[in-house]
Parts: sequence; structure tokens; C-alpha cells
Amino acid sequence: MTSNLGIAVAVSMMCGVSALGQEWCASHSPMPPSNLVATDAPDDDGKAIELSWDVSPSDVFSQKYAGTRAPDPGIDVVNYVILRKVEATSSDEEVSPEQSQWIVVSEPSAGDNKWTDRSAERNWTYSYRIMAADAQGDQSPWAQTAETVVARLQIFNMSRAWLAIFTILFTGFVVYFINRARSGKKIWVRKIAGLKAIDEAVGRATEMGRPVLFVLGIQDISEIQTIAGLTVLSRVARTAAEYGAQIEVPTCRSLVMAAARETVEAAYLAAGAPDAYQPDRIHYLTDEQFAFVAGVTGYMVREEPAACIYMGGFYAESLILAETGNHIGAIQVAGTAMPSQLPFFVASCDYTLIGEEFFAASAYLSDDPLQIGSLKGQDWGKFLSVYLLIIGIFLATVISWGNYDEGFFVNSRDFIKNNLLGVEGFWPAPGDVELGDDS
Amino acid sequence: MEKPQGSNTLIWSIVFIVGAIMLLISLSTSRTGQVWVTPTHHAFTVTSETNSNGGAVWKSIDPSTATNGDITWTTYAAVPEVELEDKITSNEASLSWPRTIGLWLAAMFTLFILSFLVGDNPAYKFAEAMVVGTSAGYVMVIGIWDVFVPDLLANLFPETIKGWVLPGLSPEPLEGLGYALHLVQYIIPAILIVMLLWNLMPSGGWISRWPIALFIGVTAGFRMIGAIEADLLAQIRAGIVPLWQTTDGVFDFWLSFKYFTITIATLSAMVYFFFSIEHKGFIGKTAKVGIWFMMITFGASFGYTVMGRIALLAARLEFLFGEWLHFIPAS
Amino acid sequence: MLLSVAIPILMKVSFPEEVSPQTRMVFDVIENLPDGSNVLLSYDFDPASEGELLPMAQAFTRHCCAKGHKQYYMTLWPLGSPMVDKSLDTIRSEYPDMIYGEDFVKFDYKAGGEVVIRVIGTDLRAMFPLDSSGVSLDELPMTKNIKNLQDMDVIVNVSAGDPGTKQWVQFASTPYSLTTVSGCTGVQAPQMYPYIPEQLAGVLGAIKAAAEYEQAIAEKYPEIASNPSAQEAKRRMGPQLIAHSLMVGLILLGNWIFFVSRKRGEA
Amino acid sequence: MKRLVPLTIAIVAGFTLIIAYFFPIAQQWSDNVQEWFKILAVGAMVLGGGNLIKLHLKKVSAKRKGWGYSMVTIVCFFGVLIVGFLKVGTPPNTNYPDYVWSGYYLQEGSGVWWIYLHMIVPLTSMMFAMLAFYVATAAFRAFRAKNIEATLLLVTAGIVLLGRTYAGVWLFDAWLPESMLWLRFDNLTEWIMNAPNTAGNRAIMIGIALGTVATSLRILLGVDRSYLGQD
Repeated sequence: MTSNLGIAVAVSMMCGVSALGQEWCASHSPMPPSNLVATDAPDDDGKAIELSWDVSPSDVFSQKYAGTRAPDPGIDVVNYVILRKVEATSSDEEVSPEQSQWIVVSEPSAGDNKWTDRSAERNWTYSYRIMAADAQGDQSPWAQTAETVVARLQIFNMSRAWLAIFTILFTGFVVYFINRARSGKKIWVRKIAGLKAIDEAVGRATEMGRPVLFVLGIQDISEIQTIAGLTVLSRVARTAAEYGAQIEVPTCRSLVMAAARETVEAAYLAAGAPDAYQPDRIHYLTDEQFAFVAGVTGYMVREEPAACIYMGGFYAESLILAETGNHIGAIQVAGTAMPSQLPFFVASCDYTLIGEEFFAASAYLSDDPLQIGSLKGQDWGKFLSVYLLIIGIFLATVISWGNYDEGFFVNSRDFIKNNLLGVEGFWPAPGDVELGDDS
Repeated sequence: MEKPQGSNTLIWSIVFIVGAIMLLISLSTSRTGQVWVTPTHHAFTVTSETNSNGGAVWKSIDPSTATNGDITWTTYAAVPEVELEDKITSNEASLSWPRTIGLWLAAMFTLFILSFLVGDNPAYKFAEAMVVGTSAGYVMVIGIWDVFVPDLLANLFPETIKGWVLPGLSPEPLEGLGYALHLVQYIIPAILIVMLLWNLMPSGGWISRWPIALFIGVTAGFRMIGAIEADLLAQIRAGIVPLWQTTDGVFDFWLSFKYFTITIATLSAMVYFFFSIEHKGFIGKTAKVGIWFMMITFGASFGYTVMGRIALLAARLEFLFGEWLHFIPAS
Repeated sequence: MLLSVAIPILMKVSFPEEVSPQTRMVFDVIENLPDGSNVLLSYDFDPASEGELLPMAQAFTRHCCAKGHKQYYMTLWPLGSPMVDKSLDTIRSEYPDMIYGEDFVKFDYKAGGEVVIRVIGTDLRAMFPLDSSGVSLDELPMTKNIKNLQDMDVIVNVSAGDPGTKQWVQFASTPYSLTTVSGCTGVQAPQMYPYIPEQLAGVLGAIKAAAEYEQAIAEKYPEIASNPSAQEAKRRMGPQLIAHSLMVGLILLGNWIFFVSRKRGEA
Repeated sequence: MKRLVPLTIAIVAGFTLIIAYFFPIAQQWSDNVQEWFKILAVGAMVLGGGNLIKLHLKKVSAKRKGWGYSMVTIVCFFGVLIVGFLKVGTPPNTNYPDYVWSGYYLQEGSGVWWIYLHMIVPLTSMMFAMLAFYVATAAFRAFRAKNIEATLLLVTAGIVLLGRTYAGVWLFDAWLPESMLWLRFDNLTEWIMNAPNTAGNRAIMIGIALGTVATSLRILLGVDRSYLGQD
């Protein structure tokens, strides 16, 4: 995005008044852009070249002419034309005559001062030219790159260096505490109210001889929430199998149905009741969100399940399901990491697992010390996040309070924001110009 | 939904009678529930030119001059309400029975679903059975034409598909290793489908776990990086704001207060999510404040959402009153 | 509730609108682009949310037309294609000068949600070798030099859920630093606020913001203001006011019942 | 064996994708895999749709309660499939008139278009619109000032409800002095959305991100394998 967008052009100087304007008016073509620079795009797979240039003085977005003359369709730049020529290929072969022609690769609009050529071939060498064109198609003389440029492959994406480090850190926390749990160290975690309610709900359904409804949300298996929901389902199905309650799982995706069947079958087997498993109760309805809801609510009012458990990724259907559940007097427990639907579950369900609690639920319910260990690792990730946040806010406040423009505080803040949490690589480049400033 | 059954029946009868009266009035006075269309004729004739694929080029011609060997068909477009009377008078428009019937069906289905408000009933059951069957078929049709054919078949059998449904396809000419790699890239999903559908076979259904396991693994890896980069790091970054805010160089109390609130709320709500620290003492109080802020968040989201839900209902009612009954101009 | 919505619709009640700063931000993003910029409009919603989002989508379309931007339409929702068609119909009937293939183009729905975004982030043709009418992108003047998402100046996303704004932020706006604005349902909008201003340049939330956006366009482009179908959202605010008041009334009533019954319980 | 192989597949695939993210040369990999997924998802519809029809056929053949409605589902399902697969009523693409199958199946006037507009749209969008009633019943029942949390919830909801319409302006405009304009509900709503709401959502999102990381790791480390079925 250029910084000189939206500059108003006032009427003050018409074509033919200034010496410069006169000269170019006479030739009826715009003035050329200048300073065309081509560089290999960083952190890519060697198929892109970045170009930048100074806009033509006849470009109304040019600062040189801002406010000094009226728009003149006769010479104003409508777009730029970028041409490319192959200088050398990656192999020893000669460049064919066809390749060594100048060909048009892009026509960016007026005001643009950069463009990335993504049709380059790895390790090929190129030259570029640029010219400006007006509404009549008249073109300016061209400006060419001073040096040729080679599209190179970077082995490692340095802009993601800190992301890699954070990934290793977070993974490390979790692995460390899982190992600690493995070595027999007891790890304390607080209680989550909603989880106890799940067992009670299944128990009540058993007493009343009514089924338990379990909805895995409407997302496909390619969403982590659905997978988290499956692990909760595993536990609920096991409890249901032990108590002898029926569990009904309508799904919105075919793959979720397939995965849920595996999960429930295994749970029944683990509970020692493989014969009680009824695959038909885990069934697909339709991919269409509201058609799915229509089917599920229809089931609810007809079969009146005693417990409704919603675990997974939900959208607007959350409230339709939960209010229908309320109407039939079912105990309802919900868990989702969909922030937009939490208010509705909170308002209409007996218990709601909020965001992270939902992900933690599968670990809690498993009673497996290794999984509980991973919760402690998760907390360490949170510690780190809180510390980063506090340090960053402290630095930013000090800078704003002391009105600093440079120095240690500014450098530290920029390092945290742009390198640690941003995409500007491992360490600030010396003499780094601030991003987004083109003028 | 909370009213006793008796008053429900009463309300329902009133709605029904009022509706019937409105329908009668409307039917007698206007073109209620009618859809008029104007035809567009298309005609193409073959030319002697050939295109880059070697096929004959067909050229659009004036439909009235079309002869036997030409390809012709007619499409119809609905007439906007403002032009309706003119077009009918000039005999350009004709009443479309399929669309008129469709409009009435659509109105009926809308009312059937609405009837769920008074409880389960045959009309709702019918609509439910219908929407489940129809939409399941529809998503399959979409999957076939939009994904299966262009993404899988068009890559495995480009020439066949090109000659059949996608004449505009221009497959990249690949040979040697490039071609083999390209083929493998699309044979893999075909194999995965076969493995998944093996589930329907009497034995060996466990092989369907492989594609499922593959995608669960992929999801785990893929989402993990995405969550760290886009949600975790980016949100922390966005949370780093100075608490000392100035406007035109002067300390701005209210702006600073706003950012102070944001910071306190973020941190306290994060404390609530700690699992391995007991919520008592200072931590407990902080977590409590965190819950309060989350409740404010939920209340705000709830209130904010109501507007959208009302808008949906309004749109459906506009459909009933406008397009169907013509009480108000159709949108 | 039914009556509170039905009556204002039949009476055609409408109320004045003020343009809020949030809406102004979104308006300025489109307004301040040089005329003829590349704008990708992804309409990720289906008929179910048409009532809430179509007026907003239409407002974006009209604004882009008024500015003469090149518009690239797509959808990530299986039922979204007809929604895009409604906008194309608007262009064809209100801006007959705009030519398909030169000023606007439509891509078909592709399944996969964020996968589609990721793929077109690096290679548009890998996902859309053809436009929706089956013409190769190389044959259309406006697409022949477009390689991928990064050639777009702004992404406009009107979305009713998933895939939607969150995916555009995660897989387009964040990795490629693309200016993105979003129009979403009321339920989604609050979740988008944390993304502002770095990952999202602005959010329109629900019909209210759409009405304000219509107002902002009407102030700048009087010729659009005289078009009644460009006031769709404003008209829909009438029922909103009545229904919202009814809801507040219901909450108060609920609490009154609650306190009365609690007092009786204590007495 | 039945568990070990899929477990290995999941772990290898997951870690490969994580590592590939950091190396430009491998950045296409995850796109490829995701494309496979979307193709597989279509293939899986055979499983889902087949299952749906199987259940309803069972119901019809056993003449169980409500079997007539099952009949409706079956007829609708196959009806749409036939109309859709055969592109009934779809004229060819005007650019390729000699290719009978080249038309777009959702074009105005085609069979699928008719079904979409007259059956799917009214049914699904009315189902969605039912939410207008459900938000009202939910608010009526759940928003009671029982404790501090519930009070905060209902007060915020009330302010935002009014602040989102002209009522928020109109209620205060007449008597509020200039200096107190920030108390107007529309301004208050804007502040709530920008300050506490942003913060609350930010905290929830950070939590969810960490939860996603931990859940993914439990799968990738083989600690959670409930999805794998039995041996």
C-alpha cells in the first residue's frame, strides 16, 4: 500500500504552464517513472522477484505534482507497463531468442510503486523495464533496472524464525510435563464444574430410560474442535456403555460420522459392552447447516433425550439447539472454542466449557496422568504469553510517557513487536527502514 | 414457547384467519404469487474457423435467422415488479408456471418451518424430511460438479473432461517426471477415497482408519502452527499498547483509561484459564474479575447479535409480504 | 416478536442514521484507493444470512463501481454463488458501462475454505484456471496479469461464519500484509475487533453498519442516494428498533417476575 | 497393527507439515494435502449419503412410526441427485454452445436452480430466522439478576441492544448535556465493543490458541488416541 494514497489534487497549474509540463504536453505522453529496482523476494521458494520504482511525475498520485496542477487526461498516467527479459536460465543452455524478448508481465495501476513478479523461474536471471502509459495509450520512455536479478531459493524462511522458536518452546513445555507425569510425579489441576455434570447427565438419562444426545458441531474433521469433541465423545460413550444408556450422535459431515463410529465402538469395547454398540445411532444427516439443525431439533422434540451434550465447533445453530433442549427439559452441557457462540451456550445451557476449558476437558476426562501433564505445559505457555504482554506494555508505556523516539526502550519494543511477534526475521537488520514508509 | 397450550391454539387460529383474509384480499386485487418472465433466445452457427484446440468455432447469430443445423435455446429472466405492467401490456412477458408454483411452495415451506413455534406438527415434520433429503442431495451435486470433476477428474483425465464438461480447460503440457508427479498428486486422493469407502465392504473396514488418521494428523500439525502464528503471537502483539495515551501531545485520561481497561481485562481473563494454580487469594480475586469481564463480553456479543437475527426474520417476512403477497414492493 | 417485526415492515418505518467511526474506517479504505484498483470481494454467506449481509455486499459492490475498481468476485460457501450473482446483477443493471472480464469477474465456488485462500495466496490459477463462465483466465483482460492474491489492493470479505473473515485474516491478511476489510454478521463482529487495525482495516457489523455504510456512500455519491434499492439496510432498521425495545422489555419483565417471586419466597 | 499404522501415519503427517511450514521449498505441501482433503470430503459423501438413505429405507421397510416422512426424504434426495447430475434444464455455456454439458448447473432457469431457490432457500433461511424468537426466549429466561455475573451479562446486553438502534440516541438526546454525551447508549456501546469486549475476546482467543497447541500435541505425541478405534 502506498503512503501517498488519497492525495487531493487541487486546481492550480494547467498543462502548458510549467516548463516541465509544457515539454511533456508537447510530446503527448507521460513522463517516465524512475529508479526501478529489482530484488530477489526474501524467504520464498525462488519463484519471485520484488520490483519497486518511483512513480512518474505525471502520475496524479506523485507527491511532486500533488496540489500543483489539475488532472489532465492527455498526459496523466493511467497505468504502468512492466516488461521482463530472461538474461540466463538455470542450466547451461543458451537463452532462446524467444525468451530474450521483452514481454509484458504486469500493468499496475497509477499510484502503485511496487509489484512482485511471481512468474519467475528458480535460479534464472532477469532484467526489467517499466514505462508509464496514459489514457490514449501513449507511453513514456522506459526506465530499466541497473543490475540483473536472480530468483533464488531460500532454505529457511527467516521471517518465521521466532515462530519456530515459540513452537519449539510450547512443544517443549508440554513434552516436559508429560514426561514428568510419566515418571510418576503427581500434577495438581483445578476442577472444572461442567465436567462433573457430564457424568450426572448420563446417569440421569439412564435412570429415565431416555437417550443421550451428543452433537459434535458442524465442522469437518479438519478442524481441531471436532477432534477435541471426539475425545470427549470417547469418554461419554464409555460412561454411557457402563451405565447402559443409549447415545445418539447425528453428524453434519460424513468423515466425522466415520471417525465418531470408530471412537464410540472403541469406547463400548473398553467398557466391556461391545454388543450394546449400535452403529446406526451415529449417523450422517446433511452438510447443510440449517437442514442439519432442522433434523436434530426434530429428533429432540420427538425422542426427548434426557441429556444434550454439545462439544465441537458451532455456529448460529447453537442457540436453536440449546433452546430446544431447554424446552424439552434436558440437562445440557456445552463446550466450544467458537467465541461467537459462547454467549448463547452460557445463557441456555446448565454448564458451558469456555474456549480453552473445552480443549482441557478431553485431558481431564481421560484420567490419564500424561494428558493431565500436558495441561501444566499449557499453563507454562500462558505464563510466557502473560510475561511478553506485560513487558511489551511496560515498554510501550515508558516510551509514550517519556516521548522517546529512539534508544534502548524503542529498540526493545520494536524487537518484541517486529521480530519476536512479527515477521521481520530473527534480529533487526542494521539500519532497517520502517516498513510501510515509501515516501 | 412458554405459553400454555390453550392460548397457543387461540393465537395460532387468529394468525391463520388473519393470514387467510390477507391472502384473499391480495389475490383479488393484484398479481399475488405470480412470476412473469421474458424470454431471451440464443442461437449459434458453426463457422469454418477452428480454434486453438482444433474444434470448430461457433458464432452467435440473430435467433430469427437460425436454421436447422444451428444450436438454439431459450432462457427466461424474471420481470422486475416496476416493469411488470408495461411488459404484460406489450405482450413481452409471459406467466411462468414452474416459477409461480415454486414461489407458492417457497411460501408454504416458510410457513411450515414457522409452525414449529407452536410445537412439533405434521407440517414441520414434512418440511424437515424434505430439507434434509434435498440439501443432502444438493451438497453432493455441488461436490461432484465443483470439486470432484474439476479438481480430481480434470487432473487425472484432462482430455475426457475437456471434451465433456469443461471445454475451457487448458491443461499444462507436462511430460516425464513432472507428469508422473502430477499424476501421483491426484492418484493419492483417489486411493484415499477407495480406502475410506472400503468401510462399506464386509471385511477389512479398518483400512478406512488410515485416511482418517492421516487427516487428523494433518489437522493437528496444521492448526497448531496456525494457532501460534495468527492467534497467539498476533494477539499478544496487538495487546502491546502504551497505557499512557496522548492526544496532540497532551495526556488523554479517557483514552488511557480505555487501554488500561483492555489490559486489565485481558490479563485477568487469562488468569481465569490457569488450570494448575488454585483460584484463591490474589489469583482467585483476579480470576473473578476475569469472569466479570468475560460476562461483559458475552453480554455485548449477545446484544450485538440480536440485530442480525431480527434482520433474518425481517428478510423472510419481506419475502412473504413482498415477493409473494405484493403488499410491499419486492426487493 | 413476529408482530414487532412484521408491522414496521408493512408500515415502512425508517429512522435516521449516523455514520460511526468504525464504518467510516471501512468506507475510507475503499474510498481512498486509486480509481481502478484491484479489489477481491469474497462473499462467504448463503441465503440463510442473506437478510443480514446482502445489503452490505450490495453496498460494497456499488461503492466499488462508483470508484471504478476492478472487482474479482468469489465465494467460499457452497451456496454463496447466487449471492455473488445478485451483486453482478446490480452491476449489470445499474452500471451498464462496466464490462464483464474487464471491470468485474466471478470465480466459482471451490470447496476447501481456507485451503482455497492459501492456494490463491501463491497461485490463483491453481484454484481457478477458469472463471465461472468457463473462460480461461488468460483470455480475460483483467485476470491475465493476475498471478495471486498479492496482486490485490484490498480484500473485501462479507462473511456469515466459517470459512470467512477469520480465515481471510489468518491466511491472507496476516501472511501477506494485505489490506482487508470485513462485513460480517452481528454474531461474528465482536470476535473481529481484536484484529483491528493491524490484521483488519475495519469491520462492518450487521445491518446497522450496513445502513451506516449506505449513508456514507449516499453522502459522497448523491446519484446512489436516489436509488431506493441502495437503502435496503436503512429500511431494515425500522423493525430492528421495535424488536430491540421489545427484547429489553422482555428482559425487564423477566427480572421483575424474578424479584417479585423471590420476595414472595422470602416473605 | 490396526492401531499402530494409522497412529504412525498421523504422527508423521503432522510433524512433516509443521516442519514444512518453515522451509520455502516445502510450502506447497500443506496445500496439496489440504486439496486431498477436500476431494476426500466429497468421496466421503457417498458414505454419509448412503448411510442416510439406508437408515430411512430401513424405517420405511419396517413401516416404523413416521415412515411416510422417511419416504419424503428418500424421494427428495434422489430427485435432487438426478436433476443435478444430469444438469436438467441447463443450457450450454454461451462460449461453447456445441458442448451440451458445459453449462453452469445453478444458472437461472435450470433444475438445480429451481430446487435451490424454491426449496433450499426458504427452508434453511426460515430455520435460521427462527433465531429471532429463540434470542427472545433465551433473554427472557436467562437474563435474571441472580448474582454479579448474571447482572453484568444482562446490563451489558441491555445497553448494547438499545445502543445498536436509534433508540440509544433518542432516549438521551433531548436532555443530556454536551459534556455527558459519552453516556449516550450508542457511544457506550462503541466503547464496550472496543474495550472490554476486545479484551475478553483477546484472552479467550489466546486461551484457545494454547488449547489448540496442547490438543494437537496430545495427538501428535500419541498420548490421545481415542479416534483410532479398537485393535
